[in-house]
Amino acid sequence: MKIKVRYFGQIKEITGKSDEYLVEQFETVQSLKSFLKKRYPELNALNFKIAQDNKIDEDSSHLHGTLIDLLPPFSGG
Amino acid sequence: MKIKVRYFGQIKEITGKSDEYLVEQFETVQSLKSFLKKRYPELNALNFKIAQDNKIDEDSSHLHGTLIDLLPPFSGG
Amino acid sequence: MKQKIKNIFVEGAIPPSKIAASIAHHQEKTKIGAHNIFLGQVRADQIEGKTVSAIEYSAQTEIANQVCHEIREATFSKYDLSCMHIYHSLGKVKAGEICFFVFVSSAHRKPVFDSLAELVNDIKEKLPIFGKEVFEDQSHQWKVNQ
Amino acid sequence: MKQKIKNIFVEGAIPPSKIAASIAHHQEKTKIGAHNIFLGQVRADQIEGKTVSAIEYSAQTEIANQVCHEIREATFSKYDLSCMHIYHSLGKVKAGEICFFVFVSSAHRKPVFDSLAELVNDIKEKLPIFGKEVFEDQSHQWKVNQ
Repeated sequence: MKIKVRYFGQIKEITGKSDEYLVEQFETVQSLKSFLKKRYPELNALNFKIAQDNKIDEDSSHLHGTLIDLLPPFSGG
Repeated sequence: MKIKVRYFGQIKEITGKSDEYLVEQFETVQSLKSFLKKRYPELNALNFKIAQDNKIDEDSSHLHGTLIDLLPPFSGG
Repeated sequence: MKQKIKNIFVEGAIPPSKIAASIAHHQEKTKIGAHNIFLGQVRADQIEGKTVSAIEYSAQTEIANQVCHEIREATFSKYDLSCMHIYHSLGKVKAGEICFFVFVSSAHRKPVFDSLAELVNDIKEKLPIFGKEVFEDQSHQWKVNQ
Repeated sequence: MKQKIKNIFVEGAIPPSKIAASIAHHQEKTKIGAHNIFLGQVRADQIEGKTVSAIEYSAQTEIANQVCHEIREATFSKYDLSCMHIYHSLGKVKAGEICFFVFVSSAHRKPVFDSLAELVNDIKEKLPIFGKEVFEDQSHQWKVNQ
């Protein structure tokens, strides 16, 4: 299963792209996070959340989504 | 000492005038209030405050002002 | 420096355009991060089958402006505010129109939230302003604040 | 009836005229007695000798609108409000301009005061919106909410 990963705000700046496709398999949100932190080491310095199919999810959740968003700290308002 | 008494809002409606002059002498705010309640019995049904020379004063205060205002319940906003 | 006592009263309803102009006026004050505005609007209350069509406001303006000045100074001492603007209508304000406008600004949101409700409550409680509720049939009653 | 999910986002700064139009729009709602408005304004903060000239906002708009919808529904359940309007900028908003507009109305003042601060805090905390503070020399940093 191919997943589309989108990068927002500061994370888009760190990865240098707004999205990419991954073909690797991940058990949990946490394992995808670890994978991406290895690929983009600057992510280690940042707290970020992951959304699956437009729902923000816990790190411990099973990874089931095909659209994954990386969301840096919220700073609206 | 002649004092000018001004009537506001609902009190102006009760007295039928916006102001009048009194020549009687009053010891305290309370004694002026009692005098006016006798003259205008409808004032008995109303809580009102008195200001002397543009300062709201306690009933127990000495009556010293020459400009007296009768202020019905406040209802701004 | 002692602040001059401001006149909070305006004749008739406060138009939305005046509120917009007041907001726009703050765009040069670039230390401000948060504005909080309270607006009082005249309600068409139904009382014993009759509907309020307008409120006619009168006031002992000299005392009202003086007391408002004291409230303003106390609020500036207590909260970290950049700006504060207060306006109240005199005369006739129709149902649906704005009769009361309180506007506070600060660098951050906490002081504006903390101060605005207190300011509005104080003004309603302490200023000698009198509202006469006029019904559609031109009869009236005197407004009582809850 | 299930409410439709509204889009809170507008491109660029929120002009004072839009706020005035929104206020004016409520003058036909004559059961309303109290409005409370929060406005977020971009500050020209000084950071290490550089001055913020604008904030560029981006967002995961689908999640932001969904979460805002849930906050809106929860607030309507909790407080006796007549109306609620929420707008947030996307893209560039210059220092001194308005980027965030939250507007609640009710028959009386207590519900508007109680709900507005909570609503603003929830939106800032829970909506995936990202602010990039651009300095006058075109360098930038990512905004962090306090």
